Amino acid sequence: MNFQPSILFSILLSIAAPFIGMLILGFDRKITARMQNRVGPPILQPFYDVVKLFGKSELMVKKAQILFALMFVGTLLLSTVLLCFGGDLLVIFFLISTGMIFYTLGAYSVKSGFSFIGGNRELYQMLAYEPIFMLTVFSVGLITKSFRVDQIFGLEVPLVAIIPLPLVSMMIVFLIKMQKSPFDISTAHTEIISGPMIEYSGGYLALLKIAHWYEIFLVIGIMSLFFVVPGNPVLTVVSMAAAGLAIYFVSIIIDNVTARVHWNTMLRLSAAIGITLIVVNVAIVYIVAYIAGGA
Amino acid sequence: MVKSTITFGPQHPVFPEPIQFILKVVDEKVVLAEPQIGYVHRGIEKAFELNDPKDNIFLAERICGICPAPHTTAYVRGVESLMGIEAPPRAKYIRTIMNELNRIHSHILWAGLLGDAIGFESYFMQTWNYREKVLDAIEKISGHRVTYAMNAIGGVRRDMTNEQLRGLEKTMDYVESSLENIEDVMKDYTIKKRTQGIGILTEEEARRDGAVGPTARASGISQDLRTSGYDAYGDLKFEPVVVNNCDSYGRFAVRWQELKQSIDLIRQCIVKMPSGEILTKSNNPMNGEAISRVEAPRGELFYYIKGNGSKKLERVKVRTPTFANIIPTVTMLSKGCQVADVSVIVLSMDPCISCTER
Amino acid sequence: MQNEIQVNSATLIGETLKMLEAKMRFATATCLDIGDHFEIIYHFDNGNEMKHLRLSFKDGEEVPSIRALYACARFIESEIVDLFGVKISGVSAGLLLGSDSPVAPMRKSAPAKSEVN
Amino acid sequence: MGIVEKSRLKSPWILHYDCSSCNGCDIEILACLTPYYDIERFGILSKGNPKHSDVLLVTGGVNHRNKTVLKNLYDQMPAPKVVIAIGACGSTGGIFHNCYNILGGADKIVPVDVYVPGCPPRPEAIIDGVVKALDKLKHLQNGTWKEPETGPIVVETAVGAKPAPAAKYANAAPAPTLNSQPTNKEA
Repeated sequence: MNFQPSILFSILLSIAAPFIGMLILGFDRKITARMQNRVGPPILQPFYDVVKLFGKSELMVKKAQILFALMFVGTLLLSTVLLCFGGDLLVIFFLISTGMIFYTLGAYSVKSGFSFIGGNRELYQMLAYEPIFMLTVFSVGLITKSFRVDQIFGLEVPLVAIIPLPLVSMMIVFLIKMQKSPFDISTAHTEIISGPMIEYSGGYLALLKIAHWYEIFLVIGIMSLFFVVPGNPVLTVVSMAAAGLAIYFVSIIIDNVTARVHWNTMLRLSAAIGITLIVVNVAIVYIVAYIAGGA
Repeated sequence: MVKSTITFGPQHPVFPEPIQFILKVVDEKVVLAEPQIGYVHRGIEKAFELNDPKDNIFLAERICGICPAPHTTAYVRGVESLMGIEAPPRAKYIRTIMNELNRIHSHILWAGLLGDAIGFESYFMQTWNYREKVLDAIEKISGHRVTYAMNAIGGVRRDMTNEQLRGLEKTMDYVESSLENIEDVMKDYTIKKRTQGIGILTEEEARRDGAVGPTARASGISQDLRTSGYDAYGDLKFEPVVVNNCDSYGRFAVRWQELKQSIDLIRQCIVKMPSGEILTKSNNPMNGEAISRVEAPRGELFYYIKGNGSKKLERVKVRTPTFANIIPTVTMLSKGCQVADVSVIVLSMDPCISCTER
Repeated sequence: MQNEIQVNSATLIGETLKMLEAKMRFATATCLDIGDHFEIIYHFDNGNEMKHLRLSFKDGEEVPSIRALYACARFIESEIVDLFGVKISGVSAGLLLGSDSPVAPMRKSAPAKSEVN
Repeated sequence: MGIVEKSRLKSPWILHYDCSSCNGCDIEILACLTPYYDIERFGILSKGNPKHSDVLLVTGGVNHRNKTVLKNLYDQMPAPKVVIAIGACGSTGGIFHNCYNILGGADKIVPVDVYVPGCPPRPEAIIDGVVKALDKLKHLQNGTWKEPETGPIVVETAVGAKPAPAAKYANAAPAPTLNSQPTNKEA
């Protein structure tokens, strides 16, 4: 049975996407503060930050940076819309990567040591998480026989029941994308200040913040696709939302109990754990299918 | 292979103070580190010559806002020896208590800053939360959180009541139990990953470069001025904390153990606290030269004081522990490290730049 | 002071070498402006015992540097050059003072307060 | 008040620069971040980057070497921005007033909006200083800001301390306005 989300729902979701990301970020800051014995900022704090930034005067060093920031947000917006309309996961993945390339180019386009190192680290991060991300997309494709998101809704059992291990690997991707320790290396506040964002100011910094909201929505969205309950739209929405929040909560806990690692440790960990888990899981699925088919 | 130059500081979030390191990096590897200081030089040594020696206590206190107790202790001890007087025993014990409280708050502060530098934010928050209790205890005794103004030439300015001593004992119990709560952080994988083998300073290099304090003690050099028995330290039982790790983790471990040692020293002081006067008044002229050394939280604090018999001092020279530790830090940095390790290495010697430049 | 040895520019390096051989740690050096001449006291330390070398020299006389023997003398000597305007061979000023700062401010003849305000 | 103005008051990001302070004020500013005081509940974040910051906290008196650094940091901050001088030294040079390398307070180089006295000020006073600065910003946005009779804003320090008498500041120079050019008295 094929579940097709209605057009209206998709449109509403794509408009709400950044705000969902913003709210999640607001809860993140609040929960992190509570875990650190603090009161923490209001839930809408990320919103205030961004609105304030739009009201500031601009002190941009290079015009190219502005272009890259716009392209970055643009690609993420496009991939969010694709995700909401049940588009192709592979295209979404490539769009996110292209966005990150624009972000990195923006970091490289200014003459600042910290920005430069931030750009480098952004590339290392991509080296670390892209193989996992891509293999996860492939393994989803292998199960659904298609890369389209709406095909996941047509499965008989939730994806998490078939391929749970890629979800664990995606946790690494998630930590990297959410700039959480131990993998918050590209925006390491106490090492390279804010890395690739260092030379942005005012409204363009706000654009990057909005891009981060999109990223939160996208990564949580893709990860919660594993929790689609086929044939039951209400339960699907509930389980996807619950799963997304649970994943985020786990990431906050990890953030609070670890220190930042080096980029090479990150690469080693992601290659050793992330890729192995996915390969093992896909192998198991095939062996089981082979035995079942042979019997 | 991309070469670039990074100016680390003078304004950088990891250090509250301005020190500049000009780093030549290849990709992320530091190949050359050159320190630039002088951003907080005020000229306090000259001001010492201009002020009244009694007012100088407040100036000495403000050489460093993190360790006011050792600075004033070193200063008043120097002036006392010029005058040929000695503080009464009770005053010496109170000084010792203040010095040790200072060490506790400084080491906790450092532990938190290290956590902040390696992105372990919750650790930073927890340690600084516990530190506030120590500051409260200091405030109860002296009237201020940061600058104590306890020392006077010939003794101390305020006595401690029995209630204050009991309260201090309770605070020590609280601090000890709360430190035990977070002691497991030493076993944390990511902390070990970021500190072990980072910023290596061998014993030989530490001797050659003149390292002092926990930096030297982490390299296996048993160098603790408290063993010379100034103030009340002669009556107290303790052993200098020495480890042989020679890296940032070793410096972490030394400070962690010194925290417990300081708590123990304060307890000993409370038990052995003598009664009597707290101030020896004297109008002796200040004549001659004196060297006064005190073990500050960061290491050996050195005061050279010269008087010429007049109302004012002729020369006061201050050599602070961080000044001695900068050259070892350059040695550690020049061995090649990652950009990410620069803040860990520099923090591992617990820099206090405003002391250094005076 | 106790354990004090008087040295001059010629004997400084030799005496410092003796300290190095005795495994003494170079704690710091203090410069004094004694009106007609300058003095630099080199403080060496061995555990809790200290030894001092007192070097006297006239203004304008160049004194040798001991940084070849003790690497840690680098900043100590630069600071003396900076604050007293004395000459130490191979050591340049500019460690602590900026380009607008008063020159050799620690000399007795220097004004107590910067002229700017 | 529009949404931008309102957000501005809700999310002041701090840049802290230590001119030549003794560390006491710096550590107290850091203490503001920690659970005991927790300034993040007001949306205040400590950013190490002038381009992202709204509030410049200056501790310590300005000396000959760091005056250019302070000026650069101030110039790199996008408007609207406020400057807060923390502690006796940041306000006037404090105990170091007679040191040869000290020019005086931060107001010798950049226009200071709020002075927080104390040596060092308690974290409560620092937080109060930031809030007072926001108050000034709010009035500037509404166009209702007038220099108070008492001269520059001075935060009351210790609990129970009496407010500074108005007469003391009657002859003081008016505080520089928010967007005025830095007054470099040296030039």
